[in-house]
Amino acid sequence: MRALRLAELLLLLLFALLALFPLIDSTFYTQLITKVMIMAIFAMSLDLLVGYTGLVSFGHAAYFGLSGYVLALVAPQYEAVSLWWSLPAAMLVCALFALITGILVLRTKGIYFIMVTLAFAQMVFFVFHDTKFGGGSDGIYIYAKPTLVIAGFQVLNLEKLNQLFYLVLIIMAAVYLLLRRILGSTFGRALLGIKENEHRMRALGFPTFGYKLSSYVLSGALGGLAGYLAAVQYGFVNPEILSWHQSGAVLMMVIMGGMGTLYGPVVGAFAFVLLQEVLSDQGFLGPVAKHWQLAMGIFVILVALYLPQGLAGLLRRRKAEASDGSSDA
Amino acid sequence: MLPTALANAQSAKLRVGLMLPYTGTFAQLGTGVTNGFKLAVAEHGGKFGGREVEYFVVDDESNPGNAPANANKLIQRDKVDVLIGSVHSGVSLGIAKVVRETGTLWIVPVSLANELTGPLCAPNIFRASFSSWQTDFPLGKVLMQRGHKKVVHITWNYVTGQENLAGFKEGYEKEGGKIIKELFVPFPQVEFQALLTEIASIKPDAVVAWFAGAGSAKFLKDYQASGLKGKIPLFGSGYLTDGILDAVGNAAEGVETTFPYADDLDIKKDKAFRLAYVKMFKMQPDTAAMLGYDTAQLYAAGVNAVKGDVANKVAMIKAMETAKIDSPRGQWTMSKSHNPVQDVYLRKVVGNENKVVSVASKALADPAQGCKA
Amino acid sequence: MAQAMPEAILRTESLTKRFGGLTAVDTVSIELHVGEVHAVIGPNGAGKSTLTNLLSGDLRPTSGSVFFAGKDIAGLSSDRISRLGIGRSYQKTNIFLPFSVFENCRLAAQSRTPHAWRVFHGAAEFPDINLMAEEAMVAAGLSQRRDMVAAALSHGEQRQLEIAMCLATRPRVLLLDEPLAGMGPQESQDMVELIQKLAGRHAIMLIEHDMDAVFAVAHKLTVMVNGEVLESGVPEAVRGSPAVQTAYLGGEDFLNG
Amino acid sequence: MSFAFFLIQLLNGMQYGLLLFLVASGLTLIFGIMGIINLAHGSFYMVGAYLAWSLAGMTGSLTAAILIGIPLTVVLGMFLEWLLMRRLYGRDHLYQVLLTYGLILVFEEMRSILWGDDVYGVKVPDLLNHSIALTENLSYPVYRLGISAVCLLLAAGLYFLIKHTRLGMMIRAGASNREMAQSLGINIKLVYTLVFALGVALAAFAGMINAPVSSVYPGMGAQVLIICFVIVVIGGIGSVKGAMAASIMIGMADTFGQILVPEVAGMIVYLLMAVVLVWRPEGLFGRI
Repeated sequence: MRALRLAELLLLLLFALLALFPLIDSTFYTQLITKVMIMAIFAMSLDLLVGYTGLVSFGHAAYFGLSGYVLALVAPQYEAVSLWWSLPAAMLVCALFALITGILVLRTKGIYFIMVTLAFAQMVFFVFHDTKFGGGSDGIYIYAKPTLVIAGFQVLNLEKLNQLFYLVLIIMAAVYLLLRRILGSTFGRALLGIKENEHRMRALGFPTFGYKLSSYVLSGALGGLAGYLAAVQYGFVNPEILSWHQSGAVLMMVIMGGMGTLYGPVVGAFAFVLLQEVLSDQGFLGPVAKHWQLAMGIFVILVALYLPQGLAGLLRRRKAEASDGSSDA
Repeated sequence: MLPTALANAQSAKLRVGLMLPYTGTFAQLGTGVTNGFKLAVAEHGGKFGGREVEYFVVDDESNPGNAPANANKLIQRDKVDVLIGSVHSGVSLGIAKVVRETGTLWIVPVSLANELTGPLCAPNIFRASFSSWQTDFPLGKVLMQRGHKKVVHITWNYVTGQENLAGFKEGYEKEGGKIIKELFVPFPQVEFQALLTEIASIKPDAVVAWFAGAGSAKFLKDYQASGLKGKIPLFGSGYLTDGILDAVGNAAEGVETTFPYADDLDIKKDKAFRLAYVKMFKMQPDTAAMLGYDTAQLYAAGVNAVKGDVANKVAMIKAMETAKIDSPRGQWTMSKSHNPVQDVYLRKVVGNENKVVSVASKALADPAQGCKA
Repeated sequence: MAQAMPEAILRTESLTKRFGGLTAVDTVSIELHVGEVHAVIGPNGAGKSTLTNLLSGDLRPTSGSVFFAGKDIAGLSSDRISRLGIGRSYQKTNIFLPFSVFENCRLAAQSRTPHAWRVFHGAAEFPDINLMAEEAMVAAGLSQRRDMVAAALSHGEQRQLEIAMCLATRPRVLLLDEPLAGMGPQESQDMVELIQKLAGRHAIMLIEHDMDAVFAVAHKLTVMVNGEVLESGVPEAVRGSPAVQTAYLGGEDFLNG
Repeated sequence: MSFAFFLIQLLNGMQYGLLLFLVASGLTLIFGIMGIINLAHGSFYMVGAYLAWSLAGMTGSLTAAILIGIPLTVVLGMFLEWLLMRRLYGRDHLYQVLLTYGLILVFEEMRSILWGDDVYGVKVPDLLNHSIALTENLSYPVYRLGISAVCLLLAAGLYFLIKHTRLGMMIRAGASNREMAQSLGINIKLVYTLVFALGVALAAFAGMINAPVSSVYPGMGAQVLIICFVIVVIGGIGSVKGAMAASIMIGMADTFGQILVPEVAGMIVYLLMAVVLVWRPEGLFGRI
């Protein structure tokens, strides 16, 4: 219990720090943190599957990219599209795609599940890469950012970096709270039970397929939310955001940060992106930075070896020592 | 402009952002461009317009997904005066999105995408290399002169491949040639056997291919191994035989390509460039190095014209537009859409060199379709 | 049969399961009645666990029928069968180790209510579910261990929890697969008492190797060998059956022990 | 398509499939027997190719390069297993994924530092540097047929190793039950070290033997990685037979896909995998 409090306190602190962040007034860092927070949303959506439902998806980029492409394709070239309907539309497309593919992929388990999710994501990738209708392999621009208008009054101007920053920050917090809430519900408990022992859950009378499918669809829709925000941020979508590299990267963020904690993937997203920024920064590290992949690789290996619960495990370990020193068996 | 501000502007270093691939498949090109650029800077005594050149380097990993963020890092954080990048077309399109909004001066050193100096053209966007169209369009005429009236075209199924196909097709059909089959290999796959068999069964007069890097190497070797070499002549745009001749043995021997550069140009500047490059880097320059070198020359022309006062954009751009670049590939000038107007050579692989056969097209300008600037 | 029995709540007819060439359960017909413990015994590999799995829906029968309250339920999925009111425990302890005892029971109880799909209410906010869980925990004698993590329980307590989870789903039929496995004498004694207590309101099928326990609780006894029913009836009669004595016990006298 | 060309395309598909099997075989072992999801498999393939290039350059012979290279990669595999993999056996499989992902980055950068970023070619051994004429303008390189033969031999060898040798028995015991194998006196640690090393060596061997055909270039590992997983999964985890069948299937699908449905050629492999897994969730020859 105490660990949860500590984690929540730290999260609150992080939120407050982030909220103050735009005050340092650096365009680049504001954009960078916006991007990291979008990845954090993406990683949390995957954690719902990996960490809480026991479904390891290697095709999560499909939702991230699909949603971006929906925005790109519905946005008219010379005027802004309304956020009111384009965001729900993008998420709905993702949810539908998750529903249809979910019915198929949830027949499989373990590594087969990993690979069949990859298969569907790759198919989406090739649809956009090999055909002209989303700009092909070069990608497509979104010329004007979506607008949010209430009663004729423009509430949000996403062209302004700070407004986008705060929108993303609020959405990140909202997604965290939403998932916390859901995971604390009977539904969430059932998901955890399924992750622990699906067979037993069925014997107890849970129609586990429906639970898993719901989780899969919700995760897809939230992944789509992240993808939509990413497309809004840079106004550019490219098939690369649908590729297995992207699916792999977000999976690494979740594992590295700590599966099944929700805050872990947030930590993972920050660590993953910021570490690469630092390690590859020649202004900071000089010519050594050219070999940033080596340092990054070694860091990842060390996390895998010595942090059995990911970076979030650092938090937990401290709690174990603080409470009674008993290790988790 | 106040004299003191001018003095300030001129004493500060010139901030050059290099956004290029330093890891992954295109790493070699990123290094080549960087070296070429540095050579040109060194030849100018380390200074353009009296200002010392300072570099800001980002590895773009050839990942278009990160391209806008990487471009922003150089523009917003490092406040570069010019952005140089990149190789991968998708990455360059990502940069284009950003610089069209910020107005930062941008020079494309390698990317082929026609769009960059087509629909996306803008006063602050320049290309020092060439478009897809430029490398392929002249090939049609060459083939017809040789009497190859029916050909098969083969390339990767992605935008650059499709652009090269379209450029070739335009030039070839204009001369009355006919592409009897367009073959596509999924990108970036390098398994060609099925389509080579298909080519053998079609028996065209010639084959035209567009691949690059490892794909080229594999294709040339497979073409030879399947026995097609020597029976059906192979042509392509220059990247087919660029930078991989050492790797393919004699598989490329006799293959002819059109390209704005070659290995044995009888151009003084080229000889000097190659000599200086070997001296500075202890290795032979490649096309990417030449392009990096020209990129720097183009930028120098602009900065020198305003004596280092890069805030004077209008004058600087004007100077770049009117510059006559004395390039290793031969002199070139800028088109209205900011793409080099240059000679395109027909080359033939002899040993491990692309030797000039003739000038396939003199002072060829990209049609810049869709450029409204 | 001395007494006239009411309609059986669970009844199989020629239930058969084949795995490739092996017939694990061969035309088995048995009946379970509320208020009655029906013990199924037999040597290892006799098909007892397969029979349990067929009844619980973990396996699909190759042929034959399973009637629950008059309806054929053969081939239904295990979750459907559970929701109909057939609960099972596992031979190998099969509980959620990281969860507390109460949480294990609460999760089980949750499967019985429509609240299970409510996503915005905390899991602990439903009094009816909590009540069901609490009752099951008390019935299984685990109220002292309410907030303990299941992994920290003793083996016997884990077996009790296994049954508590089963009870929390409020089943009418209990399929208990070797509930005494690996228990010490005292734990066994407690479990036997628990089964006796539960027998009043449930139909119980008990698979067990411990003959003392079997004869202490069983109202009816079925002996299986090689997937087939060798003998079935009241324990005393089965004990005396010469077929059982020779085939199953090899002449040894330990049924009387 | 005339019948002759159809037959040639069949040969192409078969040949490509066998090549894929060669690359995937090491993964089948590590993955099927140790249950390790080894993302670095492609990196080992790359290491093999680069070793072949540099050793062949030094010795002047590909055969010599292979003979020297194989022991080197076995040692590399044993070293990695001892240093890294063995610390993760008891843990969630996803940490193996994380670790091997880290290895990819390390190997990729080491490759760049040690061997540079150029495309290199490896010469086909003179003995096999011939072609067999198939039609008037098409012939088949003997070296490719040689690779196919090696693949078949290797498949047979693997099958024999797993089914009929003591090591194979130990491997199978280890695969099904670590504790039981240990209690039977099988040195499970050693078995795991050996299997991992064997898997690494197989991947590297595939890279070596394929180097003359494919050339040697940065990023070559990433390209084969996914297709290897596809093969192992379609075939069913741990099944050498299945991997063989899947390899041929993929080879055929890719070959005929490019000719018959070029529009969807890129995704045909994935379409095939999705269909197979939806139809048989455990792969073609997966354990029940």
